[in-house]
Amino acid sequence: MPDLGKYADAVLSAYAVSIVLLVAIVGLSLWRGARVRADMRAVEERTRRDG
Amino acid sequence: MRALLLRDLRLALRAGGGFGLGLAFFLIVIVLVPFSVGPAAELLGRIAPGVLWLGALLACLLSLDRLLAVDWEDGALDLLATSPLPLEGVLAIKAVAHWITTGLPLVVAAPVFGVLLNLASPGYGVLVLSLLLGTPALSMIGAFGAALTVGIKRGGLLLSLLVLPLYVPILIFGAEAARRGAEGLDPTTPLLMLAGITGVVLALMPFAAGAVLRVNLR
Amino acid sequence: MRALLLRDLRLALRAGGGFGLGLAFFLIVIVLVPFSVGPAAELLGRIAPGVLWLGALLACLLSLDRLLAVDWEDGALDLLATSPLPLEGVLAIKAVAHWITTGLPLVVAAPVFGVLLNLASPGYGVLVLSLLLGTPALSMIGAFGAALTVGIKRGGLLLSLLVLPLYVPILIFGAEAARRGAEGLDPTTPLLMLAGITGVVLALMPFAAGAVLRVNLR
Amino acid sequence: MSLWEYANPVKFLRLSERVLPWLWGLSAVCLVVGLVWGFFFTPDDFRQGSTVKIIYLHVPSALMAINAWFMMLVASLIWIVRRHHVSALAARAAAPVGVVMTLIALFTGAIWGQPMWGTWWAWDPRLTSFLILFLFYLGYIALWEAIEDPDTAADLTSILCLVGTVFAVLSRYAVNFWNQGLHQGASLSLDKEENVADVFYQPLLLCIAGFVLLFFALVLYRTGTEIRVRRTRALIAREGKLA
Amino acid sequence: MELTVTDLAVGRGGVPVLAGVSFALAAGEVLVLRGPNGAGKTTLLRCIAGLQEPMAGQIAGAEDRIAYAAHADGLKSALTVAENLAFWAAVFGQSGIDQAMTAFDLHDLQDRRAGQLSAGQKRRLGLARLVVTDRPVWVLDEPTVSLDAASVALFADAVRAHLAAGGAALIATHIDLGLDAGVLDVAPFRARVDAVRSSDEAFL
Amino acid sequence: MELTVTDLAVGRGGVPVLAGVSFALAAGEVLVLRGPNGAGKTTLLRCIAGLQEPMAGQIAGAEDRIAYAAHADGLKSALTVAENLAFWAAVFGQSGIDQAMTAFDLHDLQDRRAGQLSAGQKRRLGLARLVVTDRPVWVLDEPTVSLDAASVALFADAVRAHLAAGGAALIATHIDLGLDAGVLDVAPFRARVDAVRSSDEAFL
Ligand code: HEM
Ligand SMILES: Nc1ncnc2c1ncn2[C@@H]1O[C@H](COP(=O)(O)OP(=O)(O)OP(=O)(O)O)[C@@H](O)[C@H]1O
Ligand SMILES: Nc1ncnc2c1ncn2[C@@H]1O[C@H](COP(=O)(O)OP(=O)(O)OP(=O)(O)O)[C@@H](O)[C@H]1O
Ligand SMILES: [Mg+2]
Ligand SMILES: [Mg+2]
Repeated sequence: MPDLGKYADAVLSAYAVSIVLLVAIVGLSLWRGARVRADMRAVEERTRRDG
Repeated sequence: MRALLLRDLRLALRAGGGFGLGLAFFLIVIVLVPFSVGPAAELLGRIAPGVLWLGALLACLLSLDRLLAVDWEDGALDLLATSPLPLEGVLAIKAVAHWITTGLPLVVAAPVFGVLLNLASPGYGVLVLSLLLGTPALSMIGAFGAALTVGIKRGGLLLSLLVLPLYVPILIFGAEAARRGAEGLDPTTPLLMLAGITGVVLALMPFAAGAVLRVNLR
Repeated sequence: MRALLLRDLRLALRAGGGFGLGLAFFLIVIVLVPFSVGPAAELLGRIAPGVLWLGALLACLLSLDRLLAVDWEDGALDLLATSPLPLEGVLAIKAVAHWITTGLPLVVAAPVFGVLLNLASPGYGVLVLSLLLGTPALSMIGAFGAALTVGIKRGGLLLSLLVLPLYVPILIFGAEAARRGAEGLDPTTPLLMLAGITGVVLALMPFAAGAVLRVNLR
Repeated sequence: MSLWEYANPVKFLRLSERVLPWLWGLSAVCLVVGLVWGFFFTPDDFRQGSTVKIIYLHVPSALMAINAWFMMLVASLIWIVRRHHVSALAARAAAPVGVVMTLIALFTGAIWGQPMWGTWWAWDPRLTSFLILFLFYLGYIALWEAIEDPDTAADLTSILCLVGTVFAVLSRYAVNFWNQGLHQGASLSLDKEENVADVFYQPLLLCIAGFVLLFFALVLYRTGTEIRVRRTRALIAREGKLA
Repeated sequence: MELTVTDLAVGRGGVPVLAGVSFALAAGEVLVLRGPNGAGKTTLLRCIAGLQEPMAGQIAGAEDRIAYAAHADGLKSALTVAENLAFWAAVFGQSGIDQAMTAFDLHDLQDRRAGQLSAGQKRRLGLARLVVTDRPVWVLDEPTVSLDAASVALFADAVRAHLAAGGAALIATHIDLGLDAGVLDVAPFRARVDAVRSSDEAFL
Repeated sequence: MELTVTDLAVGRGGVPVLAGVSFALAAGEVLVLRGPNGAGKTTLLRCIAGLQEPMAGQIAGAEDRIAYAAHADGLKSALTVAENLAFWAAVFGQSGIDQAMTAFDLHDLQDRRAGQLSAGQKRRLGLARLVVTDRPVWVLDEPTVSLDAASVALFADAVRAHLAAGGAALIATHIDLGLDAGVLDVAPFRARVDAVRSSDEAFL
C-alpha cells in the first residue's frame, strides 16, 4: 500500500465509488442479459412446440 | 392492500420510470438556481438549505397529479371504491407508494445536491433528517389534495394551489431546521415541530382524504 | 386557425381558470421563497431577479402538460390531424394560446411580485422587457416538448426533464438581463441574445414540433 | 461484404459472440494493469500530492462519457438515414453505460475538487455543461422507456440525441470557448508543454484503453440483449395473433 | 338474499332523472334495463353500485355484494392481461384467475400488455374481472359494447354460469343478449321535476 | 372520384395485422367492415384515415377527403353542444351547424355542456361532427356504440342522406345498421407473419 498522505480519504473514496459503479453496470448488464436470454429460449420453445 | 401497493410500485417502475423522474426534476431545479441567481459560491451556500427544501417540495408537488388521476380516468377508482378495500386505506396506500417513489429517493439524494449548492458541511445530517421527517407528510397531504381535485380535468395546477398552503408549515420548519444545521446551531425545536406535524397529518389526513374522495365520486 | 385559438382560450377560461392558475403558482413560489431562505430583505433583494425568472419558468413548465395531453386523450388531436389544418399551424396556435394564458399574465404581474421580493427599483422595466422577450420562446419550446411526450400517460415529469435543458439558455440571458437591470448596469447584450434566441425558436420550433407529433400520432 | 450486413441482427449476434470474450478479457487486463500501475507504482505529484492518482479514473471516464454520447449520435444518425434497427438498439444500449461513466467522472471530479480547488463543485462552464449532459442522458433513457412502440421511440430519442449533442460538444470544448473556469484545459493534447509528465502518462493511456474497451464490450453485450428483447417481443406478438 | 329497490329516485348534477323505481332481483335472476339514450340507466346503476347517493327511496341487499362494470374498464395499459386480472383478484381477496381467463378466452393474450389489445379484447378482459370478484350481484352498464358475436356468446355463457352458481345480474343494454331475462323499461319512470326533493328545490 | 385501396398491409406496433386488402368505394356506396375482435378493423381504418403508415400497398383518393370518427369523440366537456359543433365546422371551413343538429336531434341539448350528456347523447354529438366536415368519405369505427334503436335509425338516415349527396362511407361494426351496404369481411386477410416486411421482421 503506497502512502497516500493527507489525501488518503479522497483517493480511496474515488477508487471505491468508481469500482462500485463499474461493477454495478457490468453486473446489471450480465444479469439482465441472462434473464432475457432465458425468456427468449422459453418463447422459442413454445412457438416451436405450437408449430 | 399489499396487492395495491405492489401494483402501484410496479406501474411506477414500468410507466417510464416514476422512480427516477421526481429526482430528475429535483436535480433540474437545483441546476437552474445557479443560472438564475448567479454562481457565487457564498450566496449559493447561504440559500442552499432553503432551495433544497423548496426543490424537494416542488418535485413532490409535480408528481401529485399522477397520484389519483390515472386511476380516475380509466375507471379503476370507481372499481376500487366498490371493492372491499376501505377508501381510506386505498388513499393511505397510494400516499405510501408516492412517498416510496418520490420522497425516499429525494431524501437519499439530497446530500449530493447539497454539494452542488455548496451547503455548509455540518448541515448534511440535519438536512437528511428533516427531509425524512417531512416528506411523508408531503405525500399524505398530496393524497388529500389529489382526492379533492380528482374529478377535474388537468387539475394539476389547481391541485398545487390547494396543496401549497398546507405545505407551508412543513416548509418553514423543515427549512429552518436545515438552515440551523448548516449554521451549526441547534435544530432540535424545528425538528420536533416537524415530527409533530407529520404525526398529526399521518393520523388524520387519510380520513379527511377518504371523505373528500367519497364526495367526489358521487 | 382562428377558431382553434378561440376555442383554446375559451377552454382555458372555462375549465377551472387556466388563466389564473399559472399566475397563482408563480405567486406561491414567490411567497414560499422567503419562508425557505429566510426573510432577510438584503438577501431577498439580491436573489430577486433570479427567483422571479425561475418562478416564471416553473409556472410555465407546470402548465405545459395541459398543452396537448387533453386533446390527445379525448381523441381531438387525431381529428385535428385529419383536418385541413397543417399540424405545424395547430402547434403554433397552441403555443400562442399557452402564451396568452400563462406567459402574458406573468409578464404583467411580475412587477408586483418584484415588490414582494424587494427588487431594486431600476430593475422593473428590464425585468418586464426580458420576460416579454423570453416567455414566447418558453411556450414554443414547451409545445415541442409536449409533442414529444404526447402519447405517454402522465408524461408531465418527463416533459419537464426534456424541456428544462432547452430552457437553460433563455433563463441564463433572461436572469442576467434582469440582474443587470436591478444593479443599474447596461442590460442590452443579454436582451439582444434573448431576442435572438426567441426569434430562432419561433422560426424553427413549429416545424420540429410538427415532425415529432407526426411520428407520435403514427 | 459491406459493413451494413452487420446491421442484420443475426449476423450481428454471431459476430459479437465471437468478439466479446476478447473485448472483456482485454479491457479487464488493461484496467487492472493500468489502475494497479497508477495506484501503486507512480510517484505523487509535487503540487497535487497523492490526489493525482484520481486522474486514472477521472480522465478516462470523462472522456468516455462524452464519447459515448457521440457514439449514440452516430448510431442515431444511422437509424434516421438508413433505418437499421441494430444501430438504434446500440444507441439505446449505450446510454446507461454513458450515465455510469458520467457519474464516475462527476464523483471523482468532485472528490478531486475538494483538495484541489477547495470546493466540491463550481459552476464553471465545463462542469455545468457536463451536468446538463447528464440530464440529457437521463431524459434520453426515460424517453426510451416511456414509449411503447420501438420505432417511434427510436425516432424520438434520435431527435433528442441530436439536441443533446450541443452540450456534449460544450463540455469538451467549453474550456476553449470561455477560458474562465476553474477546470484545466486539455492536458492530453499533443502540445508537449501542457502535457502531463510521462510517469503519469503511460498508465493513464492504459486506463483510457481499458475504459474504451470496457465501453465497447458493454455496448456490444447490451445491444445483444436488446436484440433478444425485440425478438422475444416479436415472437410473442406473432403467437398472440396466430392463436 | 335478494337485491330490493324500493321507490328509488336518482339524479345527475342535482336534477332528478328517474323516480319511483322499484324492483327486486332474486338469486339466479337477470334483469335487463332498457330505455332510450339519456333515460337514466347509467345513473340508476351507479346509484345501486353505491357510487352516488339516491335522492329518495331505499336499496337493500347491495352493501358489499355488488361487482360493478361500466364503460371504463380500469385496465392498466402497462400491465399484462394476467397481471391486471391478478390485481383485481387480490383486491377482492381471491386468488385464482384461471377460471376467468378460460371463461373469456384470454389465455392466448395472457402476456400481452393491456394497452396493446383491441377494443373488444379490452372489453373481454374488463368482463373477466367480474368473475374474479366472486361477488353475487353483477351490475353491468352496456357490457357488450364493441364485442363481436362470438364474444357476446361467451359473455352470455359467463352470465349463465354466474346465475347457476346462485348469482344475479342487472344489465343495462341496447341490444339483445340472448339471455332468458326479465326486462325493466326505465322510460316510464322519468322524473317529473317536482317528483323529488332536489337540492335546488329551495330555488323553485 | 373513388377511394381505392390496393393490396394494403397494415400493422400495429410493428406486427403485421392485415395484408393484401383491396377494395374500391365509389361515390354513393357504403362498405361495412366485419370481422371478429382483434381482426384489425380499427388498424385498417386508422391507416386509411392517414393516422398511421401502411406497411405496404396503396391508398388512392383519400387525401383530404376523409372524415374520421373513432371511439373517442374529441368532445370538450367544458363547451356546450353547439360550441363543440361550431368549432369543428370552423376547422373544416364550414359555417352552418343547423343541419347537423337537426340530423341528430340535438336541438334540445344545444346549450348543455358536453360533459353533462349521457353516453348515447355524446355519441350522437360525435356523429353530428361528420355532417359539418362536409368531407365526401366517412370512415367510421363502430359508430353506433351505446346508441339506442331510435338513434341508430337517425344515424342510418344521416348516412343515406350523405350517400344521396354523392358521399361514401366505410364503416366497421359488429351490429346490423339496416343499410343497404356491401360487406367486406377482414378475417380472411389476416396477415401471415411472413406476408409483409414488418419492422420486427429482422428479429424473427
Ligand atoms: C465535479 C468536478 C469535475 C467535473 C464534472 C469534471 C469533468 C471533466 C470533463 C467533462 C473532462 C473532459 C473530458 C474530455 O473532454 O474528454 C475532464 C477532463 C479532465 N479533468 Fe475534470 N472534472 C471535474 C473536476 C476535476 C478536477 C478537480 C481536476 C483536477 C484538479 C480535474 C482534472 C481533469 C483533467 C486533468 C482532465 C483531462 C484534461 C482534458 O482532456 O481536457 N477535473 N473533466
Ligand atoms: N354530469 C351530468 N350532469 C348533469 N346531467 C347529466 C350528467 N350526466 C348525464 N346527465 C343527464 O342525465 C340523464 C341520464 O343520463 P344517463 O347517463 O343515466 O343516461 P343513460 O340511460 O345511461 O343513457 P345512454 O343509453 O345514452 O347511456 C341524461 O339526460 C343526461 O343528459
Ligand atoms: N398498440 C398495439 N400494439 C400492438 N398490437 C396491438 C396494439 N393495438 C392493437 N393491437 C393488436 O392488433 C390487432 C388488431 O387490432 P384492432 O384494434 O385493429 O382490431 P379490431 O378489428 O378493431 O378489433 P375490435 O373489434 O376488438 O375493435 C389485435 O390483435 C390487437 O391485439
Ligand atoms: Mg349510459
Ligand atoms: Mg376496433
